[in-house]
Formats: sequence, C-alpha cells, structure tokens
Amino acid sequence: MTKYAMVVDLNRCQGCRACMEACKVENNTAEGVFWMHVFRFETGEFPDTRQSYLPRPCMHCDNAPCVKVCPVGARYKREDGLVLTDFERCIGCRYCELACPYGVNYFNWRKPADSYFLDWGDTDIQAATGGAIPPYRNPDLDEPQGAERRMTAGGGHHKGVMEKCTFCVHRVEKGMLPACVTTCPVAALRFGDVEDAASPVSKFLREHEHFRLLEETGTEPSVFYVGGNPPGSETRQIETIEVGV
Amino acid sequence: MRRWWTWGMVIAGGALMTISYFFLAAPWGEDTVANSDPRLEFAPLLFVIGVIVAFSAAVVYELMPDRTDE
Amino acid sequence: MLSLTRRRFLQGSAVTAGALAAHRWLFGGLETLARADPLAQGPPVEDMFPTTCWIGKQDCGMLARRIDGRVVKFEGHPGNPRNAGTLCPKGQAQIVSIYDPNRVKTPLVRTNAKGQKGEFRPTSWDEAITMIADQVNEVRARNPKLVLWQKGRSKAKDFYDDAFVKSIGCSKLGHGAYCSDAGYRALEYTIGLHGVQHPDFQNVDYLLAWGWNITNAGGNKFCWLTWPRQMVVARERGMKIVHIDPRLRSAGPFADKWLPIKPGTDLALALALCHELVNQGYVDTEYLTNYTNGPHLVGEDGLFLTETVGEGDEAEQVPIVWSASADGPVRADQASQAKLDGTYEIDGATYRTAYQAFTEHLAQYDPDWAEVVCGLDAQQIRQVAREFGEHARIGSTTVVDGVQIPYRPVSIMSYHMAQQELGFQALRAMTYVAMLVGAVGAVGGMFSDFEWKIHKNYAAFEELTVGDPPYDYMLNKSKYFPINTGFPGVVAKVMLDPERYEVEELPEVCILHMVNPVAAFPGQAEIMASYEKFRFVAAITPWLSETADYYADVVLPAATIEKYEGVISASDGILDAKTLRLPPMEPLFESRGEIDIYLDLTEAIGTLFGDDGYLAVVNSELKLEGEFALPLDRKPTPREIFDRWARSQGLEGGIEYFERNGVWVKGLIPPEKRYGYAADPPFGGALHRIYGASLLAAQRQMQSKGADEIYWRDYTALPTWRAPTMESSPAEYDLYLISYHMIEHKQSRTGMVPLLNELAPHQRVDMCPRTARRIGVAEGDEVWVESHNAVTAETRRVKTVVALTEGIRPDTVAMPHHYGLWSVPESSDRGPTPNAIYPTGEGYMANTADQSFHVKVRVYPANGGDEA
Amino acid sequence: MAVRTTTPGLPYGVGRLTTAWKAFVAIAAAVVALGLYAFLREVTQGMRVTGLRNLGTGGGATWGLYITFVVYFIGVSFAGITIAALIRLFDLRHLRPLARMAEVLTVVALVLGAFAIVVDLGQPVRGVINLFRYARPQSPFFGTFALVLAGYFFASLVYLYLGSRRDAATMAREPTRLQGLHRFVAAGYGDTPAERERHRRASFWLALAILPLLVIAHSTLGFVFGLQIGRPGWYSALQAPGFVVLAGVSGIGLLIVLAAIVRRTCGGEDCLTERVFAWLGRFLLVLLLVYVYFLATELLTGTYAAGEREVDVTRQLLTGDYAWIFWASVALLVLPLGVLAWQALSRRWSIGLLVASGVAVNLAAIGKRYLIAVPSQTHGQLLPYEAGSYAPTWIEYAVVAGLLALGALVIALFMKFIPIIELPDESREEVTADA
Repeated sequence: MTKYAMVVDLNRCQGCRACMEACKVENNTAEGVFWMHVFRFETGEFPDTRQSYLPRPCMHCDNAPCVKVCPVGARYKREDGLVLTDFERCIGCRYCELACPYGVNYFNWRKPADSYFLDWGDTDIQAATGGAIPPYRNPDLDEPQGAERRMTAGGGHHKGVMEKCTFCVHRVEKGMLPACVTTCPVAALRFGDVEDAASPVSKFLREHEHFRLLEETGTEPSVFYVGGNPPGSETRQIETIEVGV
Repeated sequence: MRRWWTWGMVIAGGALMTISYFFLAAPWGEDTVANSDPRLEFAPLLFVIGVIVAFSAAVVYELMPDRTDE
Repeated sequence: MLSLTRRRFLQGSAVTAGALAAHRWLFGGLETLARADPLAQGPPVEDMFPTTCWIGKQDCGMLARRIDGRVVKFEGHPGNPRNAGTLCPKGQAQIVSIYDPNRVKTPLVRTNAKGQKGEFRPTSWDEAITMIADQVNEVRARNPKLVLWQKGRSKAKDFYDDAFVKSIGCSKLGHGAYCSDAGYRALEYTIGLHGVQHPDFQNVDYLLAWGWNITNAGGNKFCWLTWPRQMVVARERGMKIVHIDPRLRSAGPFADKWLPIKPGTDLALALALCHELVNQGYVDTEYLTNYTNGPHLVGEDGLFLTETVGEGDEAEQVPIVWSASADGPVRADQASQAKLDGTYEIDGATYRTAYQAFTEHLAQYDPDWAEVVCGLDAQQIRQVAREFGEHARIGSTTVVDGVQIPYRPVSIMSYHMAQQELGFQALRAMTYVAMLVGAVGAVGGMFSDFEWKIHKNYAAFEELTVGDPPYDYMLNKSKYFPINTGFPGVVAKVMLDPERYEVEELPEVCILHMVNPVAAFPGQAEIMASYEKFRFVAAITPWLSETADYYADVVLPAATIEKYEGVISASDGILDAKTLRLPPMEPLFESRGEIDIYLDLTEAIGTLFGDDGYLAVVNSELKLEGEFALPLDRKPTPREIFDRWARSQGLEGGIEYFERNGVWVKGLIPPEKRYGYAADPPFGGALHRIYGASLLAAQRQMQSKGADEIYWRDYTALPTWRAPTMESSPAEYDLYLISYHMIEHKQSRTGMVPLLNELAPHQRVDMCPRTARRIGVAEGDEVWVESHNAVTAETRRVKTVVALTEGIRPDTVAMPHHYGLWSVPESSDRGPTPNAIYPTGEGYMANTADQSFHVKVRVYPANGGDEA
Repeated sequence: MAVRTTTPGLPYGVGRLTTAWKAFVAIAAAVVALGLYAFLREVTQGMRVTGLRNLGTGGGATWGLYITFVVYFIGVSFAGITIAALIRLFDLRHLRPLARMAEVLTVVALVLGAFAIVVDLGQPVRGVINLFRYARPQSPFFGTFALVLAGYFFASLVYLYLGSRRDAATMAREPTRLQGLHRFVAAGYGDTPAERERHRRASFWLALAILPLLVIAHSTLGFVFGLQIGRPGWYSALQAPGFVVLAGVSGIGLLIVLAAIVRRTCGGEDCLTERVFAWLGRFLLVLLLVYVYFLATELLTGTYAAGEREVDVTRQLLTGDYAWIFWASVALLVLPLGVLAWQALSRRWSIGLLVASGVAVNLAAIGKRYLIAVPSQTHGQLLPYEAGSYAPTWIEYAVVAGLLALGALVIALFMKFIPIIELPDESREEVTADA
C-alpha cells in the first residue's frame, strides 16, 4: 500500500520561494493564497545571527484535525495519505482552518475572476486565451481525482469554499511529482512513498535525523524535516509576505 | 390507545435518533477514508426527524381526542 | 469541461440564463476552464514544447506545457545541464508576462513633449521603422558614431544586435559598468581570463564567499540557480564557506563563518589576507616563479628592467630576472631558476623582484591594521588566512581523467565585488590571495572562466594608451580612463558638460535595446538630464520602460519569450551544451522578436544586404560558411538563421533538433581546457601579473597630460589602500548604504510581474535593530534615506520603510536595487529605487569608469513635516 | 365564565395595535431589510466584503462577529427553557407568568442562532442542504447543529405550543378577528380536569427530557472550541461548563429585560410582581458568582502554567489589542454582581437596577464570546506567523443588527396573537382567595 510523504532537506533549502511560485502557477491559486509557504527565520543578535528557511506545505496529517472537525466530510483523508478537500461538498464554515495548527488552509473570499492580479478581461488577451481565467489555467484541476472521483480543492476555485495544498494530486496520479518538488533548484524537497522501504524518501529518512512540526499536537504529519531545528520561541520571521486580499 | 401512541412515538423517535446517529451517519473509528461519507445519505435528516417524532409524542398525548370515558 | 460546454449551451436563451443565475447562486458558480475554442470537442490537446527562460540571466532550459496551443506552465528542462528540470521563482512567474495586458501592444509614436509622462499614438510597424531609419541615416551621413545603440539585458549570443551595430557602424553602450566590468578587467589584467572569481565546486574544500549573494543572486557566468545547485552538493561533501559581506542574508544558513566587513574595504581585507599568507609561509613559490611576473626585476622607477630584442617593428621589450644559477640578470625567456625574491645591484642601480616589491608593499597591511579599516576582528582575519593556507595543501597534486594537476582546494567566489570605488584594485588583490597559494587554475582552485581562453585585453593592457583630446563621448583612451569599457554614467556627465571632458561631438540618436537606464542605473538625475539632450530616441521594449515613457520618440513592442533567440550556452561548467530560445506561441499583440526588428530596421536603413551588410556580419558572427551561409540578397526568417546555424554544427534536421530535444549536450569539458595548469601552454601562455607596471606607466602619462589626481591615483602597480571618497562625507551621514539583489526580482525588469510583486511587494531599508533604536524607528516605519556626495556636497533622499534584521552591520543599511518604477500600473507605487540616491561620476566610480554602489547616508523618521 | 383582565377586550394587549407598537415594528422591519441587503451582497460578492481573512499568512481571523453571535444567541435560548422547565418541575406557581415569554425567547433565539450560522457560511444554501445530507457526528459542529438547533428547538416549540393551548381556548370565546386562529391553536382544548392533568403530566416529562438535552447542547457548543488543541486559548476542559453558565447569565439577563418591557407595555403589573423579579435577580446572582469563579480559574491557567502561546493570547487579552474589550466585559460582569448582591442582602429589589444589570451582563456576554472566538486566531498561531488583526465591516454589523431586529420583530408580533403572559386560572384565584 502506498503512503505519500514529503521530506524537506533544510540543509539545502535556499528560501528562494520557487516552490511557492510553482504552486501558484500549477494550481492557479488566487492572490494572497500560498498553499506552499516558505518562512524566512532569524535568531540571535548581530554578529551571532543565524538565519534559516522553512517550507510549509500542508502536512497531510495522519491524524488530521481538519478532517475530524469537518461537519460534512468535505475534508477527507485518502488511503494513500493525501488530505484533500471536496470543494463541491464544502459549505465554507472554515472550521478546518481553525482546527489546523499549521495555518495551511486558504478560503476563497471572493470570485476567482476577481482574484488574479491583472485584468484578464482585456480583449486582446481574451482573443489569445479563449477567456481562461487565469490565462495559465490548468485543465487538470477541473477533473475529479482518485478512486473516490471527487473534485479535490484546486479546480474552479469556488467562491466561498476552503482549499489547501493537495500534494498536486492531479500530478501525483499521473506519476509526476508535486510542482514544488519538481521546481526546487537545490532539490531540497523530496516526495515519495514511505510505506515502500526501498523508495528514495524512505531511504533518505532512514539515513538522516528528522523532525516533524508541532508533533506535540498529535497530528502525525506526513511532512518530515531533515536538518535544522523546529522554530522556537526566539525565532523571528523576516521578509514576511504581506497579503493585500 | 393514547399511551400506545405516545410511547410508540417516543420509542420510535429515540430509535431513529440512535440508529441514524450511530449507524447511518458517517462511521466512527479508524477507517479514515470511509468516514467522510455517511453510510446513508441524509442520515442527519433522519436524526432530526427522530427528534421531531419523539417530541411530537407529547402533542399526540395531549391532543388525541378521547374515545370513551375513562 | 462538460459543465463548461453546458454553460455555453445554456447561455443560448434568456430563460435558461435565469436558471443559470439561480444555479450559480445556489452552488457558488463553479468556474470551469474556458477552452481556446469554446466549441472544441473532446479533451484539450496538450503538449510540451522546449524553449529557454527569458526573464532571468542565464536562460535556463524550459518545457512549455501547452493546452490547445496556449502556454499554461513552464517546467524546467530536465536535459539542460544548467537547471536540470528546475526553475527559480522568476522562471515560474514569467508565465504571467506573456499574457500581461500592460505590455506595449503596438508600435507607438510620441505626441507630447519629452521629459514627462509620455503620450503616444499607436502606429504601424512600417511607419515606426521608417521614422527610426530616417533619423539614423541622417546622422550616419555625418558620423555613424553619433548614433548610440544602448543595450541592457544580454540575452543569448549577441550576434543579431552586434551585427546591427557593426553594419551601421554606430557606437555601442552596455550596462557592464553597473555590473562586474571592473572585475572582468582586473582578471583580464591579472590572469588573462574573461570573468571574475569562482571555484571548482567539484573539488573545493574552503571557499571565501566574498560578497557572493548565494541565496539571492547569480555569480560569475551563471545566474543564481546553477551555482547554489553546485554549492549545496559541495557543502554536503564538507566544503566550508567563509561569508565576507556586511549582510548575512545573502548567505543565510550557508555561512559557516561570517565576516561582516565594512562596505568598501574589501581591498584592505584582501591585502591583510595576503600579508598573513606571506607571513605564515603559505606561499606556492613554484607557481609564483614559473607562472607570474613575480621574478621580474623592478627598478627604482617602479617599472620593469627590460632588454630590447629584435629591430624595428620586430622590436619587443623582454623583462629581466635574476638567475640563481648564473647569479646574475638574465632575460626572462632564457632564465633557469629565476629568483622570486631579493634585491639586487645591477650597474650601481638597485633592483628588486616584483614579488619582493609586493611583499614589502604588504608589510603595512597587517590584520591589526585591517581590523580598524574593515571593522573586523584581527584574530578572525588571521584564522581565515591560516585555514585558507592549510586547506590549500600547497605542493599537492591530483589526477583528473588521467592528467596530473596541482590540487589546491581553496577558492574565492565573488561576483559584484567590483561595484565599488576601489573595485578594480580590490579584485586584483583578491586574486593575489588565490595566487599566493597557487590556487589559480588548480583542481579545486580559483577559476574565472570555464575554458582557458586568454582574452585580447590581456595583451592590450601591456601598453595602456592615453590619447590626446578631443576625446569621443565615451572617453575611450582618454587621460581620465585609460581602462574604460563604456560607462553610461560618464556618457551622461559628458553630455551635460562636454567642455569639462574635452569632448566635441555628442550623440544625437539613441536606440534603447531592452534597457531602462532611468530606473536601473545610479545617478538617476544625471541620466535623466542626459536623455533630454538626444534629438531622437527609439526604444525596443516589451513594457513601456520609464526611459521610454519620458524620452522615447518611438517605442517598438518587443516580444517576451515568444520569439527566436540564440545561440545560448547551456553549459554548467562541467558539460558543454548549447540551446536556443524557441517561441512556444505566436508573439502576442503586434509585438515581434528582436531579430525580426533588426532585419527590418537594417533593411529600411539600407544595410541589410551586401558584403558588409547585416546578413554578412551575421554569417561571420555565427560562422555560417559555404552552403550554410545566409544569401546576402534575401531577407531570412529568424528560424532560417538558426536552422542554418544548427546544420552548420552538423545537427541532423537543423533547428528541428532543438524543437525536438530543446538542448544539445556536446559532452564533458576536458581537464586540458578547464585547468590552467593542464592547459597547453599552461594558463594559455599568459604570465600572471602580480605586479602591474603598465598601470604605473599609465598613471605617469595621465599626470603628464594633466589629469587630476582623482583619476590617476588608483593606477598603481600594486593594489594600494586609500579611504574611499565617501568617507569624507560629514559625520552626520553616519551610515553606509549598500544595495542588493533579491531572488524574487531581476533588476528593474520584473517590476511588472504581479506574481513576483506578491512575494516582494515593495522597497524597504534593512537595518540592525540597535541602529533603529538609536534613530528612534521601528519595523515598518517610514524613513528618509538621505545620501551625501562627498565630492559635490549634493544630497539626495528617498522615502521608504524600515525592515529590521540582526543580519546586517549596525553601521550599514541596505536596500534592494529593484523598484522605483512608475510607467506600468502594476509596477508603480512600490517604493523608490536606491539608484535615485546613489551618486555617479567622480568619487563614486572606479578608476576604470565603473559605478560604485557605496555611499554614506543618514536615515531619519519621515513623520513630521520636514518635506524640505 | 369570564376571565378577569386588567384591560377590556383580549388580555395583555393581544390584537391591539398601538401606534408605538406599529412604529417599533416598522423600524425593526427596516433594520431586517438592511441586514438582508448586506447578506445578499455577501452572497454575491463573496465573504471578502466582511472583515474576515485567512489565518497565518492571511493575517486575519476567519471566524468573527457572526460566530460570536451564534454562540450568544444559543446562549440566550438557555434561559427560557430552563425557567420554563424549572417552573414545571418544581411547580413554582408565582413564576408561571414568566413561563411563556421565556419559551418564546428560547425559540426566537434558536432561530437567530441558526441564521447566524448560515450567514457565516461561504456557501449558505449548500450549507443547509449538505448539513442534512452529510453531517458527521464526529464533528463538534454536528452537536451544535443537530442537537441544539433541531432537538432543542423542536422541544421548546412543542413546549410553547402545548402551554399556549389553554389561553388560546380561553380567548377563542371572544368574538374577534383572531378567533379562528385561537380556535386552531386551542385544538379543541376544553380545560377539562382530565386535559389539565394530561397537560401537567406532559409538561413535567417534557421538562425532565429537556434539562439534560440542555446541558448537552450547550456543552457541545463549548466543545466546538474546547476540543481544538491547535488553538491556544481554546483547548480547555472549562470551555463546556463555562459556556453553559455564561449562557445562563445572558439568558436570564435578557429575560429580565423582556419581562420589564412586557410589564410596562402589556400591563403585566398584576402578575409580574417584584417577587418575580427578585427571584430572577437571585438566580442571575448565583450564575454570575459561578461564572466569575470560572473566569478567574481560566485566567490563572492562561497565565500561570500555560504554554508560551497560551500566555501570548492571554497577554493580548489583559494588556494587548483586546484589553479594552476584555476589561469592559469584566466590569460589566462584576458591577451587576455587586448591585445584585447588595439588593439581595438588603432584600430591596429595584426593577430599574435589575434591567440595567440584565443589559450589562448581555453586553459582557457578547464581549466574552468575541474574545473566545477572535484572539486565539489572530494571536494564537503555533507557527511563528505574524500576529493578525480583525475588524468587522459594516456588512457584518448590518447583518447582525438585522438578526437582532428580526428577533424583536417576531416577539412583537407574537405578543399580538397569543398573550405573552399566561392567563391566570381558577387555581390561582383560589390561592389568592385563600390568602
């Protein structure tokens, strides 16, 4: 049986946020939505300063609080470990967002068409794109996924439903890697089947010390971090993303 | 007669609540994938109906016209 | 898909429109993909088309994912050695640029006066091209040099634009003076290679990351993406990084040791490191004796003792060395066992070896001295020197592909280090650090190019000619800048005051090729004033640049990625590979690729055809000969040009090879090409200059021709420390301003990409919290940053917001060099560019006419009405 | 047999539309319309028109004013049904005049609670459908939805109805425009001893069934917050009991206000005696004492041994952005406590002061609900996100105002059909005769 997990090599991460960008383009997420987010951290005082980076996708927890609290079962956990949102069932109560200790949920506060930075209504653009919004619109997102044939978050970006990182389920099911993993210039992100002892990620995890975020909350995340340390009380964020949505 | 109806509805309502809540709604337990769907769609509606039936018993109890003098 | 077609169908009748509205209200209006052709049936047609990145520096290989012919995503090209399937944030975000409604859509002609926000009327390509051609020809008739062709971003091989310059014989002005030119000149002068320092990451153990913006910017030859890929692997191998930079952020977590050096003092640190290496005995005498001019005898006049060989034109000056075997002076080319050090008597005159002069020169520069100058800890400097010397393993060799080569796993990575007043000499001194231990061209050592090709400047710099006025407006061969690559800042100053620089003729027509000097170059005020002087300005740009907005008479809409460009190197320094930029879709709007533009432009000017025409130059630049040569009487398409090139390279199917595979990997670069020691002759036959006699000679000529000290003082045979000009600013200007590159942006050219602005929305000034407390400001507060020009006493200021970080020297503040744009709505209101407060010209440029990005500033809260 | 009432015609102003009443209804209706308009804007433009934003990188709160009032409304519903049930269970005859208005209050509050949830949904219509279709018992939300809004609501409804039959029958004798309606409600009630006995029994068992339901209901509401380990400031065993008691406080408080209004407008002086208010006052006093105790313990745990983020949130309450709301709420709880205690000791009860206390504790309740919902979102992130902020927009205020107005409107209308005070019956007369 397959169980997908992501391994983040903090010894390599450059904090360049290419993964965030790849995610935004691949999943056509709207302004201010970061299914993948990369923290830039700082501790200590000059000259004994330490800086570090921490990518934060959805943790796809095995004991996912968001799945527990969803009143209508729109947030569900798959056999292969993916935690997804059936955006055709979601009622937009945003309870999952509150239950999640990682802050990975993003609600669609407005109409998708209003949320993509530029005026794609421009007639010359329309002529070239046939009215796709955004113009780099990915058709895979409109297809149901998995044995359940459910519309995983990401598709049409409903107004008023909850969405989050899907581990690029639409790519994974084609045998591809998530967009963030593929684009990472320094291969700091790894993805694969941790049930399969022979898989590269399993091997990598065996060979390296690793931690998971907020393990004390008992969420059993599927995202493992190699190298570095979990953010502590003295950790400061630098170069924060300011979102004007 | 009146008693029959009243108790009948109370029990029926209670049963409906229990069954829909524990057996027809989304299953409990570890089977994470399955338990996002109710075993029976609209099971929660059944639960609510159960509530209504049970409490309606009181109405029936009071409103049911007397057949014969007691 | 289905629900879409249904929706379109429903929209047929008004009744169902109502039903649709209800449906949308009930179920939140599921938006599904609109197809390019709404009536198209079946699944969308999908394919992956190879091209190369356009937004960044190094043209990473990409695959464009196309749905029904529309590009929806760029993925890295797995076969391209440089990025191996990966992309940086800019590479990912550029998808928006293709569809950007803010692009220039048609050729534009100015309808209002220059020097203000432009008003333009759309026009036809024909009219636009003709207007430019007429202007160019009018001036060419008098003096082609008065046509100034100015280029910003270098994309791909510059054959098509160079061919334009050569075919009409105009002047060319690049942007290198704001980049690393001073460094290139320093390395060309010192070791003869075209580039600045970078390591052999496969083997290096100890790296001085000297001002290298590891996590945010590129390096020598490559942009950001490729170097870090090699760096992280090297670190996992155990390589240690010493990060020399006022900011920690540039190295982030990768700094094993951080030397927060005071801005502008790198020359001092380099000299101190040399001092320590010599004192601690980490000196590779064998290398210095055989491959540098160290043994050459220097007279009291500071020039080499030479002997004239041959007669007339054949005559050349051969330097003299002191031979140990002969125990006397011998011609360098005949000497065995030349002495590296020592002072010697010849005919009553004393001579010392160049190396002897060097070591005596170093005596004054010990770490305790540097501690004060550089604001570093002397012990730390000593330790770094020791560790550098230890790791160098002087004397060791290793075998690479069967070739035995000296092994010196220590190196320096520096890129824009040259962007300071003492840049040229600093880069020379930094190179000496590697030279002392013999690390230049050794395995694991210091490189500056991937193949050991000696640049023509190496020989040219042996004799620096200082000509007489009048000078051309770039001051080439002038008494001001004997070494001079063309500096727009100087051109601006010359245009504003030609008499002062003894210049008579000024340029009249300017063609801006993908360049935005107003926003991207320091000395904004001077730059802007200078463009007022042009009679006619044409701009080739995808977006209305600020320069075009204010000064262009005609604007030509350039395509973004949807065009042919090349030839592009895909080498990662280990593999040799080539690629092309292929259009993944038709150019949007009326935009066109640059090659199309230049073909039309030269045709209109009348220089397209013929033996010295545009096509002829293209043929020679691309080495298209015989059957592959372009016919000189017919206008080719860009595709045909590259098809012929591909075939000339022996590729089956010509350009189709690239349309199929995207990249052409030629194979490994052999050690004989990579390693200077292994090259034949070693180091390409160039003797490394540890002593720059010709610089001293140039200085004397400059003095004799009456140049001011400010111009000649840094033309010294040995790098000599002096306090930078900015240090003489008044005390209240108590902070150093430096600028830096963010990974999210690329100079001024990504300001209009919303996906990138989302990540890095606006300008800021990085500041140490203790500095902020002193000034009385907090995170996010608005402040004025006011610079002071120590030469003219001029002050300039910009308003921005404070960003606190403990990763910066308390006496230094830093601003990203992006932002400050206004022409494109998306790019405007994002804060100023530091270029607005960097002075340009004397005191703020290197002796090689290259911009310095250092200035003293004061920072004070913007609250209160001191709008004075 | 004629019923003695203080006014001619139908008792307690039933069927009589005074100008003051009309004006009130008109204003209420207008506010409801405004709220509806705001809600429609929210539906069409998306919830971006509210002040709500995403947590974490969004730097906002995703639950705000709406959820605050969900909790508040459901809290209020507590009072009615409790009083009613207590009256039945312990046969507190002198309080019977309170019973009906209490029941009405419950039903109305529950309706508003349900609406408040709906307006907070990103997909309101889908929400109503999918909750009946997929609701999962595992989600604390289910408890709120199914138990409170369905069971609890329906129980109260039955209760209200059965209680009204007798009065309806009585009034049905009067030939008025409302006669038909009253006949229908009476449903053939003849006030025979058998019927009375049946009614007494039915009400008793209903009351018995409702009381546990009541506790469960308000607890589950508490669990909605209390079970979330991911939210500092929420994860606490005290949430459930705290919710129940604060519910009582706000409910009784509002009941006092309502009773005073009824007394003033519908001429209930004869039965809504000072004794009744005194009893309410004491009840409120007791609940207040308990709650203030909870509050203290909550604060102690929040500051003393708590995790760093917990402390962070608590600091925000005590000294941070939310301090003014917090301390205002505390004051609005403690002052009434003092006033009530003094009145209880001096045994002299002023309805004016009671009403003031009632209003005060309700404002406090709203404040507290807000402080439970919001700070844990803006300042309770476990990962080092920047602290967020939340300020409701006029849309949210308008919708909430609309809901409150709707409640007032419903009660005002109800009063004109069925007497808001249970009519006195023979048994009561006998009591007074004997006295």
